[in-house]
Amino acid sequence: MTGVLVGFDSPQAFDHALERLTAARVPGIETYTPMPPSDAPAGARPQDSPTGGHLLGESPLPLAMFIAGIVGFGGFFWLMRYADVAAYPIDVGGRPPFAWPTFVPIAFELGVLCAMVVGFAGFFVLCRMPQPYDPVDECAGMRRASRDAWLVAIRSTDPRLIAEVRRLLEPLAPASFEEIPT
Amino acid sequence: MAAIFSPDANLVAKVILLLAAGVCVVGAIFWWWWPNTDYARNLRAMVEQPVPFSHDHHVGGLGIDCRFCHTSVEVSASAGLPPTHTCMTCHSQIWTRAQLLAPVRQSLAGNTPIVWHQVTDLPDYVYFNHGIHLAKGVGCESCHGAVARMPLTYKAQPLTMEFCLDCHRNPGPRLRPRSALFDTEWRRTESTPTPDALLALYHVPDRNLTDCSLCHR
Amino acid sequence: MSSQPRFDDPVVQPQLTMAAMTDRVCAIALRERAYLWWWIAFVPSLALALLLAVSAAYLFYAGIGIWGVNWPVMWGFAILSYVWWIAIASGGTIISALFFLVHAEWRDSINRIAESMMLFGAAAAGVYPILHLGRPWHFYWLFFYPNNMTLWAQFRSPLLWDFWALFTYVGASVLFWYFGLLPDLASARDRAVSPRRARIYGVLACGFRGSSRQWRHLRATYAVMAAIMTPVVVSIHSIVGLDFAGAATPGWHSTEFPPFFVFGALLSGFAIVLLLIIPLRRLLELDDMMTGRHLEVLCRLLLTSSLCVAYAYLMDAFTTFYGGDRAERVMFLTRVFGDEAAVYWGALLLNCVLPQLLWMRRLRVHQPLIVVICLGVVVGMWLERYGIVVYSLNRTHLPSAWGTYHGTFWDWSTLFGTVGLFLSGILLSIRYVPVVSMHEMRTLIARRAVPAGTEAP
Amino acid sequence: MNRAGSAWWRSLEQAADDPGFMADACAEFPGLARALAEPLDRRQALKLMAASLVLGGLSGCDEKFASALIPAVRMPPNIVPGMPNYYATAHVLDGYASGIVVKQAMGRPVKVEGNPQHPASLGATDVFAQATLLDFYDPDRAAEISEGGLPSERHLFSAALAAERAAAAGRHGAGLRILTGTVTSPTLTAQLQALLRQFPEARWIQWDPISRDAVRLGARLAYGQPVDVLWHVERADVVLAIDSDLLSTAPGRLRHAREFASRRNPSRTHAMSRVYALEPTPTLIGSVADHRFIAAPAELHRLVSIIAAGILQDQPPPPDAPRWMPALIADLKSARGRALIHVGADQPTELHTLTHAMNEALAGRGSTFDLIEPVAVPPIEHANAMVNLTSAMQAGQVRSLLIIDSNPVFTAPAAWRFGEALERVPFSVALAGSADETARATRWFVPLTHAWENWGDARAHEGSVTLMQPQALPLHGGLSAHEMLAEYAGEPQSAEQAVRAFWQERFGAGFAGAWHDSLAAGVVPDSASAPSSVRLRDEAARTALAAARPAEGLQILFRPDPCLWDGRYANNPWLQELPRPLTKVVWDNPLLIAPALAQRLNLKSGDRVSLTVEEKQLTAPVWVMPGQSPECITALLGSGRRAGGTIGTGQGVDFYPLTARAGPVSLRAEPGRVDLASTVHHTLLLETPPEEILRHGTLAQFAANPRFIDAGELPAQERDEPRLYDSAPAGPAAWAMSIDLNACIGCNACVIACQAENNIPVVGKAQVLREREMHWLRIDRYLSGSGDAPESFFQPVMCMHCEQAPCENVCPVGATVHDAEGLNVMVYNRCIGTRFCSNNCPYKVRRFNYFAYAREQHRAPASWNPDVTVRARGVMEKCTYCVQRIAAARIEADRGHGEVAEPVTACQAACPTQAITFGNRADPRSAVARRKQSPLDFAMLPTQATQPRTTYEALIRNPNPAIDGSST
Repeated sequence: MTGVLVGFDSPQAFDHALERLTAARVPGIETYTPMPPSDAPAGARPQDSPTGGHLLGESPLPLAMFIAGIVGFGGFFWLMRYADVAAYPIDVGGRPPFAWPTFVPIAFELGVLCAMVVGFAGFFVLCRMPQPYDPVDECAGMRRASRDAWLVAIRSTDPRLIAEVRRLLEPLAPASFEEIPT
Repeated sequence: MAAIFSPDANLVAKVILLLAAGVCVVGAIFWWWWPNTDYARNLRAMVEQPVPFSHDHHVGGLGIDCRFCHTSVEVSASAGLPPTHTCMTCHSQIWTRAQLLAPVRQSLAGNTPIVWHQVTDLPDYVYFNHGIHLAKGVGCESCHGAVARMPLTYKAQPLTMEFCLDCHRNPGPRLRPRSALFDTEWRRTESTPTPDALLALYHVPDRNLTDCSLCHR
Repeated sequence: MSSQPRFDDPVVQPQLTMAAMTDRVCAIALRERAYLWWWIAFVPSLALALLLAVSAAYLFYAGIGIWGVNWPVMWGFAILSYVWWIAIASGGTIISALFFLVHAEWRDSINRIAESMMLFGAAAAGVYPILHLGRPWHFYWLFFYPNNMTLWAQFRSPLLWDFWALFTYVGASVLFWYFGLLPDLASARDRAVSPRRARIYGVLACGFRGSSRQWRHLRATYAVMAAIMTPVVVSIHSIVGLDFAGAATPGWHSTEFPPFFVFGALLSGFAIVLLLIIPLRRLLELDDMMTGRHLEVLCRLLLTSSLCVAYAYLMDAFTTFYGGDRAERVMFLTRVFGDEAAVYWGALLLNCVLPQLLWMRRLRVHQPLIVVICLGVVVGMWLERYGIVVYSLNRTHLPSAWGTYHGTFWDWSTLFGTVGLFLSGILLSIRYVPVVSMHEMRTLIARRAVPAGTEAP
Repeated sequence: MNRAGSAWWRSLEQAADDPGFMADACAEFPGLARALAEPLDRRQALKLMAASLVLGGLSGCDEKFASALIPAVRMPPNIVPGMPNYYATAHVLDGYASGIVVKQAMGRPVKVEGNPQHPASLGATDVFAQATLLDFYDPDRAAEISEGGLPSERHLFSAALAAERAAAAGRHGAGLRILTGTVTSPTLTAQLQALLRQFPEARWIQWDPISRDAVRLGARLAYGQPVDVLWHVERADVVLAIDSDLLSTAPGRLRHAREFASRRNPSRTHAMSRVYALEPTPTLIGSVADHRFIAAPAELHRLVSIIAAGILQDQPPPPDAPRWMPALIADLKSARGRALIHVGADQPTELHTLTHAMNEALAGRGSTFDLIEPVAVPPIEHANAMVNLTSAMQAGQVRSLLIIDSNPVFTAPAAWRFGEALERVPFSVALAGSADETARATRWFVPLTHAWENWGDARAHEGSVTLMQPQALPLHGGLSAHEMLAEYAGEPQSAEQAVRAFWQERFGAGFAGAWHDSLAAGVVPDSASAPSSVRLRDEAARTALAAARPAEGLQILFRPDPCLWDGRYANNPWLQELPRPLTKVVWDNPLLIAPALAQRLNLKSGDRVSLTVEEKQLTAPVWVMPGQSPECITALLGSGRRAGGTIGTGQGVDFYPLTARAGPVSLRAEPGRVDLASTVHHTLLLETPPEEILRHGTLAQFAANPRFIDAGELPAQERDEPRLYDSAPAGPAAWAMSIDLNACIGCNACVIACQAENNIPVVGKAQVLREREMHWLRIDRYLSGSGDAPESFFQPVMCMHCEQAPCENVCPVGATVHDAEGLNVMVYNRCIGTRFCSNNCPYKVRRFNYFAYAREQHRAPASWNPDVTVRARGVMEKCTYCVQRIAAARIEADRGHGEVAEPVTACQAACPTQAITFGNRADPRSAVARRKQSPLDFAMLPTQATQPRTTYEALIRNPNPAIDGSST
């Protein structure tokens, strides 16, 4: 037993559960939801909801993509300048060798491509993907995570903590309460 | 309720991912590196010939001048290969019985040419002119290597476009005094005129030596 | 389910729940056996795609000469069909990316279809640049790579810009499409009954579970990607426009081309999307997610872009006579009144006149009519490109170099081959890929659902 | 070139003396085996190389040679590997020679140039001389003697000939006939006359289908004895060309053209000449004339009589004469001593006689023309002689007929039934280059050696003799005319012996020197015909013109095809695909009809008609020819060969069956069309050529303001316009070209010279129909005014080598870029074939290899120019300013530490009128720099701001102010 997976039918119940757990400083919380929790209808959720907090912090990827884009643009721009000015200057239609305006479109396109690739790859890295297997997969509840179930997992091998969690969440009438096997 | 994948699937997935990346990188490197290998350019590879002619012996040893056989090298685009007749000027007198030279004697007797195998070859869209290079002070060795030390002739330089351009961009250092044009042993000494002096000596024109039209027509 | 779409339909029927929506959409992808209509559509499409393979093979064997291109008209079907496809693909990107940025609710249920359209439109377009070369086996000279000729590509050429724009566009499209697909692949994985399917989707989903971390990064990255895709799609079509505007050929040498081409892209894009969703919403019983509202919106957009195109045509004519270049005038007059003026007027009718019917509200949800108009637009856009590419080259500066042009069998076979490629791709994606972006639909449904009374602990 | 192509190229480079090839060669050609046995001299080796190379071509590209280097066993003298050799000889057409110099690479002829020292060439060539190269390598040339169509042996023929000679000797030669073309060769003449002395009863007949009888007879009638007229066009202020072939087919046309052009550019000549043309069908001189009057044959006779009356008897023109008539007569008279009237060979004898009278009356003798002793030896009446011969043959009086290099079975008018008559000749021999129609009809067929394969001599139009030396030993064996006659005369000797023997006695003591000098110079010093002082007969002035026949109704004119001549060049792909100067039609010879006639019969170009002359009827396609007289139609002879080789056979329509018939002509539209391939894809009839393309004006305008072309709304050149990029290439030389539109007569010499020099492939009719012709240099022809009587403009167009080249910016791989000397270079091996460059070329001078045209041509590899890449499939190509010649000149100069010597482009070298000037613009002393200073200098499409290195000189016409318009 490496923890418990608690499922709820409504985002509201799910929010209450999180509030209680965070209030009780329960460690090792992870959630599995059918949609970005932050996009869930605010409903009765108080504004100081922890849902907006440690679980849904900011992602560094946008910044990474931006930097990648700039670097890509600059890099290819430089490469073209090197090719036309340093590597082999050739008279093309009487134009100056450093015809920078004509370098812009390609530099832009390739910069953009760099940004896309970094964003895509970065996502996989940050999320440790691909990760086909996770202990929670053993729980039947997980199958509904991608459908309509709002799940909270508490990873812990400490029976007392588990008992505590059970005590905290029982009142919210969870749709499922499973132990996560090893 | 069992999971779809077993725990070690994670490892497998990541390994496959890494392998794929590795293959791409290695492939790219190979694709770039392979054409630059001596093997791909058959550099320094002895070429089998109907008659095992040794430049080492004839040039290095006997000191025969390049132009004795390659007669048109100074005036024409092509250096010219010696007709059988040229070989026989000597070999009708010496080594007249040598088994090695049988093909030469047959060639003359039967009036059938000797078919040599090409060693240094340029693509056919490259119009190289031996005459002008010699006229401007580029020695044989610059492209053909130390022929005088070759028992069997081999290709000594890559002769890629890059190779040609290196010199065409900065000819000075590759030029040599007239006396040394056909000397494949010659090395630059402090007594050698400076590159600029040689450029002036040979009246190397101020035209753009990297024009496409110089070699491609 | 309200079968007859009405313009005041909600963007999603209220009674639709997350669970029902997810199950139904997954069910489509997870069907053991495909629909009959699917086979009926797929077999001919695949046949056409094979025709493309044959045409390409023969082209490589025999040379560009098998096409109708000749001395004055050195570009023909290949280039104009390429432009046509790029336009179609671009329309998909606009819907999926631009309208994501502006939080258009109606976009959520059709963006997957729009993206597939983008993907396979780009694929169909991507075939041409290589086929079009006289010596295709040397295409890699366009890349950046160190070589022992110390030669690089020639970066002043709009054609090179175009190559890299297409390269970026295809690459970015694939990433964008797959990225937005991840959560739905996860849904499919979890809904799959047969372990085989489950494993396949499992591999594709790469272990997406909807954990908070995954959602956080996915959401942030997807937004940026959308923000990138929008300028990219504008750029690629502008650059395609520059292929022509960059040349000093009468009829091409015009600064209006980049926007002109983007307008065209929008028009054909919206047309194809409509052509896809109108049958699909019926065949896949998705008419409670793709409602009259969607038709209404798309038709308005179609109308708008049609007006933009009309404006471009107007400017085309105006600048011709305002500029006062003789060759330009001759070319234009031949295009408008010459032997094959039908091409010009056909394009005008199909792209600008016919869509005006959509001013009428009732007609904007009248599906048969919409289909007719959209088919007209698709043909019209092709005719427009034909006029631009062929007639400009037919009537250049020197009367002695005026020529004629006719497509050969192989021109047509290649064109229809790419159509086959496009359709097969679309059909395969309908068959195996969740046809609606479920996670976005779930968000939409959740947002629209009246919050249930929350019981305090 | 791609790899395969290169392997192929190398194979022909190095296959030179390959033993394998030799073996094949011997198997293929017994002649070679013999040659191998004979002692080696220079030409021997050449022959071997050439032969093996031809085979190399036939056996295609073979990888086994890709890495083989094959030196000679003995290097022939005078050959430096990689360096060209030049040998002078002459190109002979219908007997008259024009000097040429053959360029050889490793002993293989690869290009023909004109011989500047030859009076009939002055360094220029015509299309036929250029195209001879392909004839020389023609795979269809015969190799074997045959009897009755079956292969035979040389000794068998000799035996048969000996027997025949014996028989003939018994009859004093009665029944022996020898048929040749026009003969000017002193040696051959001597041999023939010797033969006629030996056999007094024998007869010698000369026959050329392109008849000049009227010219010779006309002169004889006028002067009482045979004389030739030597025209001095450059001395004529006023020229009246009556259906004239002065520039197109007349002997000495190249010289005429040069002299003509020397008086046409007002910015150079002291006084511009004025040219009137009076003709029923468009001719070259008519197209460049200042006034062109169209008149059907009958009308033409009437008009000429009026002019004659005006000049000879000072009669004013009758009231029904055209308005321009008085002015014309006045102009001619006022130019007394500087006027020249020339009549074409197709006009009747009396017209020629009358013209001689007029020329004498205008005091042209000694100024605009001279009389010389006839160059061609009698007998000179071709038609009559031929008719007599045929009737004699019919009557069975002809026992043996020797036909030397003539093809009467094809060219003799069908009305004469020569073919049938030939069957009644027991012993007939045809000495011909290939198994043509005649060779198939005679009993014996003996292959004739090519003019480049044997010794000979021939005279130019003004009599100068050229000694023709062989360029190689015969590829296929065979006999020359000299050898054949010598053998018939009973003392066999080689052509060389015959020619040497003849000139031995001619040169006398100083033989060795004179012989060598003549060979080197290509002309025998002062061998020109002696001037004749004979006076004009008084009757000449009173000559009455016979009415043209048929008097009324449609009339038909027969003209040699501008490219195929009488049909002898039908198997030459270059000439077949050479756009005819006035129609731009290739691979066909449609019937030329006037727009009015076409309208009446509701015909379009390409429609089929059935044409009936007397009872003879055949169907042919028509071509609507602006400027043609509606009362007559023009048929081009030479096409429709029945045995013309792989290329010539069945190509086009054979009009010989209709010749020599005087009956009524009728034309009827037939159903169906023929796809006629023309390199002009739209009828270009403009109100006037657009100013930005072609500038033109009148002498009056020029006199008022020499820079009048700058006065228009467009600048003639963007010389001083501000530009976005101002970077002119900064090399030691600035190559540039100037083309004088006043000099261009549209003769096509440049086009085919370019094709020969630059390895430009022939694509065939089907590809031309798909608008894929490959000529780098095209001659645009614009017509302005009415279709009935248009004004005509020629404009040669090739790559302009723009300094701001639009093509370069759009190439994604930099396959077309600039070099420091301003050449817009096309790097074939870098081209990937996006074809964007062509789209962006305002001048549309780029051509694309849609298929592997060069490879598919199956052309003898030896005939390609080794200095120019043979382009592969999928590659763009265009005019390079003959960069290979520039490179050669550059290397030569660099070796000599000198400045770059002026190279000469192929088109420039061939041009008879020196319309094309090429050179270093940066050098103020260069010809091109001076021409660019001309006030007439203009650039095509100046508003494109391309800064072309090729510019033109505006076309100036010199119309008679007293005549309004140029219509009849």
